[in-house]
Amino acid sequence: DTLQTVLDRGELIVGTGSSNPPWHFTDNGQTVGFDADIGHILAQGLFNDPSKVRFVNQSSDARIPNLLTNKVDISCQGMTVTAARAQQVAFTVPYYREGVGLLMLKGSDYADYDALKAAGSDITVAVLQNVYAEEMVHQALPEAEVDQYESQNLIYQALNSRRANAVATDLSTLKWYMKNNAGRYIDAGYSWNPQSYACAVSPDDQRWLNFVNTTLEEAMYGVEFQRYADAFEQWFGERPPAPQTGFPAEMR
Amino acid sequence: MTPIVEVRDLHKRFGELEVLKGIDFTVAEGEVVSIIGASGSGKTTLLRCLNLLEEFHRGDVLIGGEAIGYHLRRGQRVRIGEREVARQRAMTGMVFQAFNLFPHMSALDNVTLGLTKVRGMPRPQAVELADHWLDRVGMLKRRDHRPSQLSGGQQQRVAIARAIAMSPKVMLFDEATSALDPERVGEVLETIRSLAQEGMTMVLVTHEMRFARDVSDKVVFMEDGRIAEQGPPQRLFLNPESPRLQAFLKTSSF
Amino acid sequence: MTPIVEVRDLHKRFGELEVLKGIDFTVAEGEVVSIIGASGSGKTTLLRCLNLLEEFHRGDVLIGGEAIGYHLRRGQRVRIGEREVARQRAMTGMVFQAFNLFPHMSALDNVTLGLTKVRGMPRPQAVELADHWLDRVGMLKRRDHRPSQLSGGQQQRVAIARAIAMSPKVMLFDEATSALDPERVGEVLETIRSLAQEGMTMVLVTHEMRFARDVSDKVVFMEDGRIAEQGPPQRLFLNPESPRLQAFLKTSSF
Amino acid sequence: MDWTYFFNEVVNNRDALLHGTAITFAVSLIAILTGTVLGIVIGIAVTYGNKPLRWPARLYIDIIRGTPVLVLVLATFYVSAAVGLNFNAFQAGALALTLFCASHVGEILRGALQSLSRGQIEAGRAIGLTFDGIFRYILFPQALRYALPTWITAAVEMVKASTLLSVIGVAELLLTTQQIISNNFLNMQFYLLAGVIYFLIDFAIEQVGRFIGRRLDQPTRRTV
Amino acid sequence: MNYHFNFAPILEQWPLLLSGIGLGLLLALVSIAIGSVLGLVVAFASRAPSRWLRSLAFTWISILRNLPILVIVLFLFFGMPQLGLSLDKITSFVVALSLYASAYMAEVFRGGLLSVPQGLVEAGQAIGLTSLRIKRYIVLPIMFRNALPAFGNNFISLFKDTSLAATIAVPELTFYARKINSETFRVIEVWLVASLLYIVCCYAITLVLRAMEKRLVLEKA
Ligand SMILES: Nc1ncnc2c1ncn2[C@@H]1O[C@H](COP(=O)(O)OP(=O)(O)OP(=O)(O)O)[C@@H](O)[C@H]1O
Ligand SMILES: Nc1ncnc2c1ncn2[C@@H]1O[C@H](COP(=O)(O)OP(=O)(O)OP(=O)(O)O)[C@@H](O)[C@H]1O
Ligand SMILES: [Mg+2]
Ligand SMILES: [Mg+2]
Repeated sequence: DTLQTVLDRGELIVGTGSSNPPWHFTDNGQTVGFDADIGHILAQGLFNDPSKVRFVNQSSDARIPNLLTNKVDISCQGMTVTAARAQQVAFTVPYYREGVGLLMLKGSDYADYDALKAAGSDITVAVLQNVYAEEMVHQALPEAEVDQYESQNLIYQALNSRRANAVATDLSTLKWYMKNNAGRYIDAGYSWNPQSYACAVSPDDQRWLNFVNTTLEEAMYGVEFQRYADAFEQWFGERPPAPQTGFPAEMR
Repeated sequence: MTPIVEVRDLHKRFGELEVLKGIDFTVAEGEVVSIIGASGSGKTTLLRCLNLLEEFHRGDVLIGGEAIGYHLRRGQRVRIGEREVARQRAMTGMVFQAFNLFPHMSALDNVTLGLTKVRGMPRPQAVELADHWLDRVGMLKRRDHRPSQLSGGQQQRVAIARAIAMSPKVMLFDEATSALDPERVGEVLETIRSLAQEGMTMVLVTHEMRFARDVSDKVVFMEDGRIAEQGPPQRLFLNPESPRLQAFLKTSSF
Repeated sequence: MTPIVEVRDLHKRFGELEVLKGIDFTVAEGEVVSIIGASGSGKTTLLRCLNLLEEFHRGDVLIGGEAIGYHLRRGQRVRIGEREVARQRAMTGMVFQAFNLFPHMSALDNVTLGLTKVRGMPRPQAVELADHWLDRVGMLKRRDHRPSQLSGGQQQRVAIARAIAMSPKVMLFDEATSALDPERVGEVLETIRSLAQEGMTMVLVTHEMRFARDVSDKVVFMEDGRIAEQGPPQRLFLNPESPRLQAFLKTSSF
Repeated sequence: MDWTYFFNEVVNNRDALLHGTAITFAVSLIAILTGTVLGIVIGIAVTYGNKPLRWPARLYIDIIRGTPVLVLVLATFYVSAAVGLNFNAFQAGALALTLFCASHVGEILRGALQSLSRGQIEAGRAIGLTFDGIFRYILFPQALRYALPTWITAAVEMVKASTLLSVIGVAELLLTTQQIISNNFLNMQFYLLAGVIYFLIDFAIEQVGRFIGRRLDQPTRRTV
Repeated sequence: MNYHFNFAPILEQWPLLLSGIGLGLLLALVSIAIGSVLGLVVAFASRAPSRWLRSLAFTWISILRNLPILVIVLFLFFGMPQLGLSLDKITSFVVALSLYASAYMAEVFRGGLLSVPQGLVEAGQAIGLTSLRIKRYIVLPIMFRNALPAFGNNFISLFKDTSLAATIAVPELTFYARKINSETFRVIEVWLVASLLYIVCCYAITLVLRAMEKRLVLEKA
């Protein structure tokens, strides 16, 4: 019974990574990021003290094994929910909906997504090298030139040196960049390729899963919204839509 | 008869070192002059001055009556321009100790290069002339060989053809045989001898005393940048006047 | 007196080419033997067999009574191991035409290397011995010079000291003077001569006929891989029997 | 151009730049040292080895020298993981550069050894040295002298090649520069700065090589 | 290791691999052509009578030889637009490689020039050729022939350096190798095939150059 074990221990053990801002990265020796804040929200729910959490650094392919061997109580590490994975672990409710967006330089020749699309093959989009990269960009901008680079770094250099008119990248990364370079970039205002990020716990522990789900839902739609929204704003540079009173809209 | 080569009070200095200290001599048309002397006495330098491969700083060199290398402008000696130098060089034909054939060209092309590029001769005519001279030096059969495919003696004969094909007024030979294997020396000397017999004007720097004696009309003995003695070979070799020449002849092999 | 060197029916082949076709000769203690013969007759190859720088495929070479290069195992000739070969090589001292001094070492170190690394002598003792031999060949004053700072003749004298310092039973010289400038030949020959006079056993391959005549106790004339004639120098040089030797001596300079 | 901003950024990022330079030094040094040791073995095998030794060594040299360093770096990084070797980027990169350096050194040593005259080997034999002794006392010390200037050029090559590790995420000087650029967008200035630093390092190595090359009295080559 | 090799998914992509090699060769060829012309100018400058020209030439060589080629590539591609010079990726890469090549070619040609004996120049003078013609008919042809082996080595180096074009999204062999790698995850096979293709190409280039050398290089007389 994980919930009892955690309560007895007086500390929550969260598995996460260390090198992927804004999700989880190290700053002055502390693990920080949106994933880390989800851990703090859970600790608040467990002990009424958000600091009672310990982060275990794990590589992304250790996410599932560490759960199954009880090395961690929960993995919160930007994990995309897929049916195949759900057969091995239990996913919590999603706490973020990831997608792909287009980042542009402020004051560039094209105002927004529609302008990019209208420009047809005149524009170049920089993207991280990947098999599906070209196809993925063409879903949004069917005629654009696609330049594939080897690292995140080079993509942004391409944009900044105006080698590319836009960068196609994860929404979260896009927002993080915009937040950290206020006034430099704009979002073209179009996103596609949705996928859900959720924490995962060991299967067969319904009570623990229920607890985590409840805590997360109340953070997103209920009493703890303030905490969730602050974290969201800190890492993504904007506030999530506030829950409305009356009918619980998420049930719609 | 005006001389083909006339050297007057020629001085040449390398930096501090004065190598030619006032040379006077003439070569008449059809004459063969040998220059002998100890190593370092200035023979090569003198020959190179005649061909303008070295500048000289005092005196005159006249080839066919024309002063070479310099002209007077407002009483000053002025070095002439490059095209003029090139033209004047072609008045003499030079044969080097190290052959200096162009290694990337056949024997034939070595000879035609000057004819087509300097004389401006059309190629068929140049080839005809080159063939004539290659035949004369006995190298016609090897006209399409590269220098690397020829023996030293054969290379030197091609080099002679290359020089003489330009119809120079005078041929200059700088120890043309001393880089050769002993058994190759004869063929080159033979070639030179036959040119001499046909009346070609020549100046030879040589260490082959016997050859110098047999072939020359005049022998010039140089000693430390000066001409110590000159005259017909019979007199010079049999009755050398200066003790220096006597000593020199004693150490030379015949 | 048992001979220092005994060669019996020595055959040596390079691929198809048989270079030594059955050589028999002996060198007694203190004897000086010169090997003469035309170029390509096999002199160098014979000498190199004595030093095991070449393998031979038939016959025996005994140095100080010990068969070198091979031993018999179950009636089969078997090449001996590397350490054994090295030990046997040190029984003879070889002086090469091209000196082959180690260019990165001083004259002294060239001599001490074998003493310390092969003989296992402590360095002070090796230096003392090396100095002794360098002095003997007149090179003590240059002991700290590199080969590149020495003339050819000086290098060869160091090479002689290097070989003899190992106290070989016999010294082998392969045209020790033919890579030298004419004016340097004398100093090396003088060194060899004085070693001969002190009773060193030596085998010399040489083209210096006069020297061979003066210094040798026995002269061996080789012709096409065989010994055509051998005997005391007076007889060989004054009354050659074979027409081949007569012809050879005629073309050689004394 | 706003140079004050640039200088401020240089000062702000000095620790990162120093760290990157240190990584560049470290990885180059590892590659040069271990690569040299390995390369010496390979060079000896190629020059004096018997067939079963010579062939693999020759093949090694030809294969590594026929492959672009970038491909070598990428291949080492990905393949080492695929065969279950748990190298991080730094280790994989250092390994790739080491392999590269070894092939260079092997080839350099072969050239140097082969330029030594056979006569010296024979002279060594004649005084009774075994091959071991001949190599230790005669061949190797001379080969070192010949090879030293080229070896130092190879060291410069290693420093230059270390930039390729940026591609697999080793935070050496170039990647550090790129990271800084991604924050301040001073592409030109910071690439220029990186270029200057690389130039200074390489130029210094080159000058040291020149100096040593002049100091060493080169043994005269003989072809007898 | 019981790894099951499967080359099919990689070899299926042969048109990509081939086009990658083709582009690499083309980049190398164009770069060495431009680099040679520049290098020749620098080589002559390095032997010019003017002291100023000479030190300019040596500075040029020294700077370019001591810079990592990747830094030059990135500087030109990402840095130069800041100065308003925005060449497209292929042009920009060719410029980088040509500059780099020019330093090496300058050294090659310098060596080649030094290897032309002064006696040949004098022989040309003696038959009355002007200095321009001596350069054209004697010095340059001999220099080129002497420089050919070093030229070949440089060409192979440059061909290998074209792999760096992948970093600025130029689709040559390394670029496609990475792409196929991320698609098939046949890591070992991908890199084996890529290396092999490079090695084979280098070897083929060597053979062609050897054949040329055999015809052109001058044996010692
Ligand atoms: N380019 C030069 N620079 C300086 N000194 C030179 C140069 N060429 C020749 N000399 C010097 O000029 C002197 C005469 O040299 P030259 O070559 O004319 O002599 P030579 O009589 O031809 O001798 P040899 O018989 O040895 O060929 C010598 O002392 C030589 O060292
Ligand atoms: N390593 C070798 N491989 C093949 N043939 C060789 C080798 N060494 C020598 N020969 C041949 O063996 C023959 C004898 O050579 P050797 O050097 O013993 O002659 P030599 O009498 O010393 O001649 P020289 O007076 O020219 O030195 C020659 O025909 C030579 O070409
Ligand atoms: Mg002379
Ligand atoms: Mg011999």
